[in-house]
Amino acid sequence: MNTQKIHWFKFSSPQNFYFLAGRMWPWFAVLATVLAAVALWIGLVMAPVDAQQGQGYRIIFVHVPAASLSMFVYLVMAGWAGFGLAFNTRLSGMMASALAPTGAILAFLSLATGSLWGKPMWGTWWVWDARLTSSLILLFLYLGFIALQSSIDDPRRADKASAVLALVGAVNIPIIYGSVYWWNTLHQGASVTVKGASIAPAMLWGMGLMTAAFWMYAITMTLVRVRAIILDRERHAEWVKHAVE
Amino acid sequence: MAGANGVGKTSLLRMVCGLAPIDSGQILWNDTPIHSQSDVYRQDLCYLGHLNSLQESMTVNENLVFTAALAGNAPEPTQLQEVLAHFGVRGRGEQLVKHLSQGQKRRVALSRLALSQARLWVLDEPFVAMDEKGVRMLADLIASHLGKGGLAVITSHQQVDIGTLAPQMLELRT
Amino acid sequence: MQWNNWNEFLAMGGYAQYVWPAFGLTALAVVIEVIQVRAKRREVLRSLHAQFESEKGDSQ
Amino acid sequence: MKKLGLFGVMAALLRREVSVALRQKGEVLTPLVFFVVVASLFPLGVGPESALLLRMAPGVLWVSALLAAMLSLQRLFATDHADGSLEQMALSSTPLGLLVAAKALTHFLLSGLPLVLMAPVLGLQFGLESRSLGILMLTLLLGTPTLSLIGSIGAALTLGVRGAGVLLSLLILPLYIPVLIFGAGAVEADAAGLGIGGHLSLLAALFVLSVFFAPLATKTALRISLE
Repeated sequence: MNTQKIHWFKFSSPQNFYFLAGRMWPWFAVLATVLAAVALWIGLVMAPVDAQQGQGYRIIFVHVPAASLSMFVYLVMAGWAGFGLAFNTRLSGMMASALAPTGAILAFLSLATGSLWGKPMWGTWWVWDARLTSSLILLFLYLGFIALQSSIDDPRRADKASAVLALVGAVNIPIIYGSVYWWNTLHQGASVTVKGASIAPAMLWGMGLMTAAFWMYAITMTLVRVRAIILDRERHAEWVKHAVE
Repeated sequence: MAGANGVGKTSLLRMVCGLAPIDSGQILWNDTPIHSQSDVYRQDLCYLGHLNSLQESMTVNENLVFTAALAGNAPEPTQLQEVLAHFGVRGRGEQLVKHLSQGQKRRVALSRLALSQARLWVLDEPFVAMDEKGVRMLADLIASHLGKGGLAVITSHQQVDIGTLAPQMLELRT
Repeated sequence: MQWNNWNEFLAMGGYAQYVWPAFGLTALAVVIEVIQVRAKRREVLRSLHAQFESEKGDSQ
Repeated sequence: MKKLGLFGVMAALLRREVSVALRQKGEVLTPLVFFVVVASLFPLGVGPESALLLRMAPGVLWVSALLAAMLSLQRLFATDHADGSLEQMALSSTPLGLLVAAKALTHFLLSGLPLVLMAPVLGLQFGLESRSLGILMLTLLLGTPTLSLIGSIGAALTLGVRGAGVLLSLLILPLYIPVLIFGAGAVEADAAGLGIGGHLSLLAALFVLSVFFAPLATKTALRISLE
């Protein structure tokens, strides 16, 4: 128990985490590439055609992973932010700000692919469907976080202020989603649900592997980005000099 | 507390008040860290920073009543008159703050000390922008506060005037 | 295997103009993010080297 | 010297805010004028067809009111921050969360309430019936306090930050969405002959939630800005 504790706190210092992340990210990058290749093969080549949506359904192999992960990354970000506020650890704020751009990109991808899927299915690029609308709002939340972070010069203060924002956002997400879904049903939205009476195993495999690939990708990006942030913030520490040279 | 400009006097005072975070070490009040008893500590604390904390479109009296209220006090009108007279801004009570001169504003801000019942005064450069008479009066006020068992932490870059007053001098250097 | 030849694969059952942009956009986003992250690291390293150089100058 | 209780302190803060605002009348009037101007732009933009205007009215009036209430948010703490009063509040023995709640209350009284009273006049321009006007006022009355409370978080976060005004709107507008949906939805639902009990209780629930959580977040954000 006790040794475990020491172990964790050792890696929570930016210096140790810098080296740990440096050793870890290539593995995640390789995993992401391999998983993505297999998932693409299954999703694009092996999986059977969908009875209702034809070949167009294959968009969900990127849409669903992007949508689910963009949501999850926000929660992880808020988790780091809350941890940083509670225990005043420097690494937490850096992790939160390293996660934000990846989350925003995923939210954007979820929107764009959702819209590309919607055009053949609904006949228009954009429908005020509950899922698309809430992806849009999630993108706004990410942009707000990034904007607040970048407009405060003192990094410690920027971390803390955006941590408060991330927590407020995380508390509000269920309320916002709930209200958007409610609004959508009220207005009899054009939401098309995939009535998967029998989803072929290959479809499930493709989606699951692609989701795993997205995870590994997001972890890789976050680790590499947090390394740059750590170097930037700790620029006056002695170890940075040795690490860089 | 003395030291050149930019040496960190204000930052230290803000730490003493619990406004700024402390990287290492701790600040004790009655043998307890201030962060674990902030409500009690704030009752004993009166802070006066560079800024006067005066709302420009309110009268002098309204301002004094409000800041006293923040400490949980409700001063009588006669008390306000006395205090203002003592600080050389007699009869200005009903004037709007924005119509006062800089020196007068500073005096009004300092007159809050006389209304405060806090034991610990934390004053950042209180002697700045004061004429000789004002300096002497403020020095007397602080001396009587110390005489009553009070405590004051004061910064100044004018060593002379504070030297006669302070039982303890601390000089900050980079 | 769902496809008989390349043309069929590329046509995506008539949905090519939606499916390929979706995958292409995702790939593009990945490429852009990778470039951006590497640029950020390089920029930080450059500014660090500049800082170390100036510190060396100070100590001499 | 007499001693004040918690409510005495909050009342003193309330009195101060109101008397300052009454002396600087622009602070109360500008959002109100903004509300009128924005709401009047919509018919000019979409044409004077009365059926369309009637359908748009609840949404348009709610969005305009929401933007107008946001306009004055930026000043909620800015003056106190600049003159040092905010430090005094943060060092007061009264919990900062309570002071912040009182601040949000004054924002409602000075920005939200005038909008509630002005809304029926604008509603008439859009051809709303008296029953819908009443519901519009009711939902605004229930919703604008929540807007003030959530908005105070944004105001505290953007205190002393570059481009605070635009940033503030980017931060809090997404958080305003549920209030907008239930507020405007109630008026529409009633016009469609549906019950509005659900809308009103959800608006009330949002208010209760924000009363508990918003001052906490605002307080934390203010202490961060003061560091």
